[in-house]
Amino acid sequence: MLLLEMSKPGRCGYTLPKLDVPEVSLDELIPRSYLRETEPGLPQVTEPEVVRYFTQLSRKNHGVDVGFYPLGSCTMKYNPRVHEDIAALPGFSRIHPRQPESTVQGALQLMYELDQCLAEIAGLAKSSLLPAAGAHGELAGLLIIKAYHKFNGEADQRREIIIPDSAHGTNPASAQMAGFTVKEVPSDQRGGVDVAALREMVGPQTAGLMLTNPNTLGLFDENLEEIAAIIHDAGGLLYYDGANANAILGITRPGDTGFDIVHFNLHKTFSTPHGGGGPGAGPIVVSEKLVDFLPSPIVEYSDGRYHFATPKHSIGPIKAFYGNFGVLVKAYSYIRRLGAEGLKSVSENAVLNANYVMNQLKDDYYLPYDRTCMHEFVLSGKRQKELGVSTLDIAKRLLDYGVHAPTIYFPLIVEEAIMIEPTETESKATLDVFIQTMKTIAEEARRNPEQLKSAPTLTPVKRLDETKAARQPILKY
Amino acid sequence: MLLLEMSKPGRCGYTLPKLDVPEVSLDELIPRSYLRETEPGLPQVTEPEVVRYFTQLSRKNHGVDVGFYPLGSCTMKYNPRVHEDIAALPGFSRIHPRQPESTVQGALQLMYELDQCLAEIAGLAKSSLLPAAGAHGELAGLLIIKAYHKFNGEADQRREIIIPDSAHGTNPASAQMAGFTVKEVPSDQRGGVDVAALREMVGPQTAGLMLTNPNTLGLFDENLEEIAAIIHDAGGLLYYDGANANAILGITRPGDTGFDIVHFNLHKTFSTPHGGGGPGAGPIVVSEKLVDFLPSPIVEYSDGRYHFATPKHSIGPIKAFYGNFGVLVKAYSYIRRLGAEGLKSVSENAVLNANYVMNQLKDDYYLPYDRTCMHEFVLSGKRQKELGVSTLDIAKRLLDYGVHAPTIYFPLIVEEAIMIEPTETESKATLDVFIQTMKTIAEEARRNPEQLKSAPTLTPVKRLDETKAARQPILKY
Amino acid sequence: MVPYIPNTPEEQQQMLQSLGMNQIADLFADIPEHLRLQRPLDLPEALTEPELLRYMGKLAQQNINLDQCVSFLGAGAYDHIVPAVISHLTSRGEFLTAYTPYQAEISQGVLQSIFEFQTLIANLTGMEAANASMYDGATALAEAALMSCNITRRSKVAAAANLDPQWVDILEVYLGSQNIELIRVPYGSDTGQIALDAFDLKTGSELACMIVGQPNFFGALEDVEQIASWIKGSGGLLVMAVDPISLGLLKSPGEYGADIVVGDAGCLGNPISFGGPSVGFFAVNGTKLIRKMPGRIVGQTTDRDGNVGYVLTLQAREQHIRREKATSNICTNQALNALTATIYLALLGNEGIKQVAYQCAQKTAYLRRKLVEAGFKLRFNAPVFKEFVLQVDVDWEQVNERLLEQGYLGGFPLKSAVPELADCVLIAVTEARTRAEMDQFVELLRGCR
Amino acid sequence: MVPYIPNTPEEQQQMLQSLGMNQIADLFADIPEHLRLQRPLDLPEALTEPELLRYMGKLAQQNINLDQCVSFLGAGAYDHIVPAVISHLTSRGEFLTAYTPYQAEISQGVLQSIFEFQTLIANLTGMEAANASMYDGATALAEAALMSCNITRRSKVAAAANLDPQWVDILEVYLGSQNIELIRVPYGSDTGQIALDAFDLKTGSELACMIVGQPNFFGALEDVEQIASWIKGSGGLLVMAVDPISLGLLKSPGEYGADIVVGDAGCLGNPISFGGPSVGFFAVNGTKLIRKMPGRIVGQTTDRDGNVGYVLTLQAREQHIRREKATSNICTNQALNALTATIYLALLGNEGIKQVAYQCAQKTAYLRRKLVEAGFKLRFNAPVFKEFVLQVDVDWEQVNERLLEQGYLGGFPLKSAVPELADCVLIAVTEARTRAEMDQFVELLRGCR
Ligand SMILES: Cc1ncc(COP(=O)(O)O)c(C=O)c1O
Ligand SMILES: Cc1ncc(COP(=O)(O)O)c(C=O)c1O
Repeated sequence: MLLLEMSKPGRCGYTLPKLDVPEVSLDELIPRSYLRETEPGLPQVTEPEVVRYFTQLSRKNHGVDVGFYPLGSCTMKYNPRVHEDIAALPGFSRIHPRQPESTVQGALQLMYELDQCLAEIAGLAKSSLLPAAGAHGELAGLLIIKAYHKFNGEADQRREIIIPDSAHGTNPASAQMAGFTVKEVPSDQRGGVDVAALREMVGPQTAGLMLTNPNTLGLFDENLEEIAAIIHDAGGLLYYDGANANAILGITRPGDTGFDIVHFNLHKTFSTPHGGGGPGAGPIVVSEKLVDFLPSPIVEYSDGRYHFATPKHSIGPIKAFYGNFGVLVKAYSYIRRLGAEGLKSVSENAVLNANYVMNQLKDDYYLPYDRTCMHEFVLSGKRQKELGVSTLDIAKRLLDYGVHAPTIYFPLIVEEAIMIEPTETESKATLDVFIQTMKTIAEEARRNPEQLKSAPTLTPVKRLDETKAARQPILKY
Repeated sequence: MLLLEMSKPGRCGYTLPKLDVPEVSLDELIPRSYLRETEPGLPQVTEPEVVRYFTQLSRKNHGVDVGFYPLGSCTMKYNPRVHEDIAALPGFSRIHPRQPESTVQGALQLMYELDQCLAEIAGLAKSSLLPAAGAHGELAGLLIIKAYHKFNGEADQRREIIIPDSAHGTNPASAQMAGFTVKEVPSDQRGGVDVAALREMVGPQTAGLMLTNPNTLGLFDENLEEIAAIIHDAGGLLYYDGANANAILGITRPGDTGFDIVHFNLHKTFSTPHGGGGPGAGPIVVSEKLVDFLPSPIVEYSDGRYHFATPKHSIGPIKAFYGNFGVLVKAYSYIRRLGAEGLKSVSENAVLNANYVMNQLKDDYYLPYDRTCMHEFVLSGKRQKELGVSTLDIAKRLLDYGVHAPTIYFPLIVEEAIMIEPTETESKATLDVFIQTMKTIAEEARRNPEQLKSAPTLTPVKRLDETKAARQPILKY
Repeated sequence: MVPYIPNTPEEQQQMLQSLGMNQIADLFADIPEHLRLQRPLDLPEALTEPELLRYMGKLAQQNINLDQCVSFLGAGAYDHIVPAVISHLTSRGEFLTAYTPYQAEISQGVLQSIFEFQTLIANLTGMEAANASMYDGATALAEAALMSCNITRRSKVAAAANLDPQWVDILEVYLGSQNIELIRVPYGSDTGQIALDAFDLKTGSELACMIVGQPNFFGALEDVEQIASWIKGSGGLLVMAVDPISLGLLKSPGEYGADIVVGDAGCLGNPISFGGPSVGFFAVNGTKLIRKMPGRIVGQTTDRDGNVGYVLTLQAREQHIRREKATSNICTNQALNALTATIYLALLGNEGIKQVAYQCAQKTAYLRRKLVEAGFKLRFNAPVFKEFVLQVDVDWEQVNERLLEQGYLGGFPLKSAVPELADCVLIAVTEARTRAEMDQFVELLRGCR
Repeated sequence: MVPYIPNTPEEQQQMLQSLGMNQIADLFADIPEHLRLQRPLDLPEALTEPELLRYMGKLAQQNINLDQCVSFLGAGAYDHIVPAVISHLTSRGEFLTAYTPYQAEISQGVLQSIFEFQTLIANLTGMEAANASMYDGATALAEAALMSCNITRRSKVAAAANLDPQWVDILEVYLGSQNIELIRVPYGSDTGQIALDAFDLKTGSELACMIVGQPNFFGALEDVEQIASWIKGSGGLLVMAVDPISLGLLKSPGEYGADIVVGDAGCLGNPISFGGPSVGFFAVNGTKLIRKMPGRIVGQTTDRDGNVGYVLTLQAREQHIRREKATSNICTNQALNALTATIYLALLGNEGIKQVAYQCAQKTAYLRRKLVEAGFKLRFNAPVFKEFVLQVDVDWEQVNERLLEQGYLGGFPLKSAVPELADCVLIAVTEARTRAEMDQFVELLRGCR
């Protein structure tokens, strides 16, 4: 049942106060030809119906609050609710972006302090808080790379961005959007960048490298310094996709290894809620030499006042106003609540939890890279595949057990990939149940593969036909 | 899984700021013999676990927000969420009951204005907002009756409270608590008070009558005035159980018929949420002659200030401080949001919805009193009983259809009673689905009684063994 | 447009027609014409949501709230810290908009949470069982006294004279209606503690129970052991009224051998909200008492498949079954506030509740010490938990007015509540107070002398 | 005690042991020693929850918020009324703490609500399909321009010179990276409307699209028909950037024949929140365009039993499948803000959105009239919706300072954003403003001259 199916003419779920100014005939205000002749096509329902409808919808949804959510590459950790209260304070939620700076000093201070914290965590100089998500941060970073080379008169020459084959899809997509040519570097046997191949690829055409570290296999690249040196020697810049920063907080810093730009996904590492697919925030932090290229505006502090400023060679704005400010409030709250020791503990426990689960599962599922992992790891369902059970089936079966499935079929370089990220906010008890469930499913794959293929059966709907959806798209009521 | 089963030593879900005063050895403060030697026995869990635990619990619960809840005698209507925001304003939720009156004038004004609204709705003079629930209001009202007779020197003589056999259990229980003897008056063929029987029962021993109107059959007593006259002529007072006031707002007023005391259930008629069984509020409103007996304190207004006062012959306080203030805020918000026209419309639609459903169901279920009902009506499952299906089975089967069951086996005077109260906030669409479901169940009772007896099967747990629970009570972990 | 009513005029008309009626008024034909109100109710005009928010916001702003000042008020309601997460859980529609869990199979959320409440209250108090909640601490105490009489078949109740006077007033109302006599046991004028030696102990044999507050209204701790052995020796019950926060530190009533324990659990995570809604708790020892408890009780059981589940149980005590023979008239109670307390206790756990209690005790001691150093006089010399009585010969209401100008809510002047302590004030210190606040308070008080 | 981490030291030890490790550091052996940070991060000290609330509360209080003043600020962000119920629904954990609905069977809540968003946006704009949301209106516009080039295989984009300058700046950044040329179409100096007559219309044949704001940055309404027929006649696309609120009153882009419609839906029920998070929408006409849309799209389908359900669809456009050939790099979008907008639109419905738009128009007209009566000059003479430009030769920043002292946030001075309108101010009036506020504003302005 959709809203428009519940609609009855004339109803309304919200009433405005009566118009308190003398009414003028609309014709006098706006010529008729500008006015709508059709109905707006919105549902006509009342507040009780709206509440029940969305409450019922929500009950058909999994969330971190509902159960384990080991979705790899997404860091589905607990989102402290006090941050919601803080972001909802009128002093944050009810301020207008065009207010004079003098009336929003608290907001600017918050942005400034968050910027500094992120810079310290990254081991770099200064942030732009504008990007609305990781991919947006990538775009901003790549535009900075472009602007940097242009500044050095190399814009026409340095047109290639090198990206590992294990990278998240946003990396090549962002590079394309920024106007670069994408060159893919393969992974080696140990799951890291194939250093030899990289060496062959670089040259005066190299604008930079985008590296995710720990990479999407959950592995820390053992040759990080060498990789950095190769790129820098070739005159390229180093972009660090920090989506997986939940593994490295206070452990190691991209800047210390020579990276020039890092983006963080605040909605992952810094625990702002994912909201069903956003809003997030993907601030970037850059090294000293790139500060002048940051998107505008940035926040600066001088003469006892915070103010917005435009960096000297700014690439320009990339988002309206100041980024997803409400998300920044939550991330900053998180950083202040945890402090240095707390953040380090986050990474330690995230990594410990991942290794624990990986180790317990590697007898039952093929583990393509049998190394200590970071905050996540990638199994392969290929053994089960031989039994006629796909990774998709395994994922769907997990849903029957009240667990969100891991990320599947990504990274692309692992056959039948199952990417598991437990996060630090899960208890050993929860991990043990999950391990047991995964073992049970492995057993089911052996004994009763059909059951897996018809999974899920205990969910609000059964397995949905994605092909049909794409073939004859029904995109609205 | 219970909290204590999740507990691990040393964990804590909340941390206080460090103690900021110089610490003194506890021994110097409190002798050791006063101190606890055992652990407090609380669970040791973290915030993420608490959130998931209670989120999961909630998902095992029905509510008005989740679906239709036609629980008779409970008025399970929509609870506007804006009232929650209002009650949570620091100016209401963060005031201390011992603050000087000058610092809580807004709170007192609210109570005063609510008092006046309730008095107007009841057609009486003044309210006490102290009672925490309907039953508490009954007790307060009965104590006033007692005090009134005592004031008139008739305390020893007037010891009987007359209560119809259809009354809610709280009525006799409250009368007993107030130290009265309970006399039960039977109902007549039309579902009202048996006037002849009443006439026989009254006398100088009569302290008063407690009448629910519309009564628990959902019927408006046709002989209301006559009943009132009989009691008044006998020197008794008239207590109106207003739990069913959702039928009469702006339609008729107890005071206008001569009732002396009314209690309202704010958590029913005035839409404050039931909260899983409270908090509610059961203010009473009394006629001019009883104002001096009201519990203390009441709110008065003079010289431009609101202040607490103790009525001259007050029965005393019956609850700490000023009643369930937070609930009062919500009820007052509701009254102000709806206004006179809105409240009348509430009752009209509540009564219309009830009659509509009753009429549609009377072919399938026995309707013992085939009259126009008020906001609710009572069916009997006796036809189904003949097929071996009890009212309990019908109720449990409804749960499988995502509907909360009606109140069952009450009132006691109807065999296999099924008491249905749709409320005005339900749409015809919802009512039609319910009607269809009830018809389906009637059909199932004919065709497949076994299915009903094993219901529910689609709920988080199946039918629970209540007998076992009572026989070997396990009341804690 | 009446809010919250989904049926359109057309639908209303359809429904009326299905009933063979023409107009809404036909539905009310059973009400004699002259009893029908012939005019609209005389109520203030309806407000839209923005107007409502503005109006109620204005009323709220006419109060000074605890975020706007520093409060040393206690005397039955306390400014304890409330973890932010609680309201996010209690506001979930399934908790907020459910009623008493009559249909257990779709009410496991509420039922299991009540079972948790019963468990945690029982554990904290050291008792065998607790019920699902009472209106508040005061009415819980009144019910405890009534139940004591019921159990012992005696009709006198003794209560310490140092109990919260408001609670005693309520107790008197409840007892009065049953012709039960309330006897006051005096307190020592130096200690503030119950002075059994000044009491005719032989009365014990007539007493249904002895009621002890721990801590008492003056914040002082009672030497319960002695009282316990006397009342139990006399065949009466020991009823204790306790501050649940204090049980993070203090000996539990169970350890003292209490028969019934009551108290107000509003301080466990509930907003203070002008004193209500709060929630009372009620815990007992012994099967006999369990079966006589007032109020709702949830029990564990199993479903048809043998899975664990929860139901309302021992309902034969209750009004809807027993009517005038019920153990109490209570029906709707304070479930959501009990849920709040449950979540609070779950979050704090053993370590947290100990910390809160410890900080209360330490901070109270600090302020007490500072006041003494500043030359103020403590009225009593018994050990205290989070409240104490200061004796100074000033007009406390005037002092409070001056404190308020500086953003301080001074303590509760005892003049009207405890006439014999007219020159005294009751000061409460919770973990929420800071050293800086206390230091300034001492300074301000010094200036008010 | 690190918050939010449930494992105890003992459990951590057990887990390490199961890995054959002795210490946490062993987990990080892959990181060369010298790359490991040898000191704690230099961050401010950790705060407990009460301390955090105090600190952040202080920062919040250092801002003047819209509840504390009367605002006539617009220019891309508007103080519309937000129904109270919305946040109670969006804050439910299942919405708040879910991610992109990759596992459809346990994500029907999010999926169906996105399908509703797509439906309501498509209907409101009069288009065939909409996606699941964009970061904001400005980036949605940039993506629309890129998509236009992609569809038409042309590499010039025309944008009205009266668009929000900030949006144009962002557009330039996006287009610049693809070497797409941005051509500005002038506006009439009296009307503020697009002046096609002052533009070389032949350029049309090179244009991927023409971007029209309705209303434009000055609040004025464009005569879109003429523009539409020109750009479509030239083989380019008509891209409209619209205020969704205005569509309760104004002709829908679909009626004008727009190919792509974008806008910012932050104003639909979202808190203004210093401008973000907001949410952009993106709607198109025609199958070809649908299959080239950026961002997430949800489609209806059926499950194994034939029941209706929803899934992410047309994923072949997206980065995780197509990588560098994707239609956009967008991944995480603004789902919760889209949900907010959906609930807002559901609550308001046809009647509500018309009312809001109507009241905006009436109140704007009222203030405009009053200002004219008070002797102020309107800069442009075209019809407006909820915003207009006032021209007065004063220093607007100084005027605003004086207004602020009286609790008023004046309009947005155009000096820096639109240099040619240095003596102008952009004033926005929403349905939230009252007559009294406007009357006083006129008085105050009069005093500032
Ligand atoms: C490794 C990696 N990089 C980039 C991104 C893109 O981030 P966002 O979704 O915030 O745009 C993701 C998101 O899943 C990711 O996992
Ligand atoms: C008719 C009637 N009277 C009294 C009551 C008691 O009200 P409360 O539960 O608020 O104590 C009820 C409650 O269900 C009722 O239905």
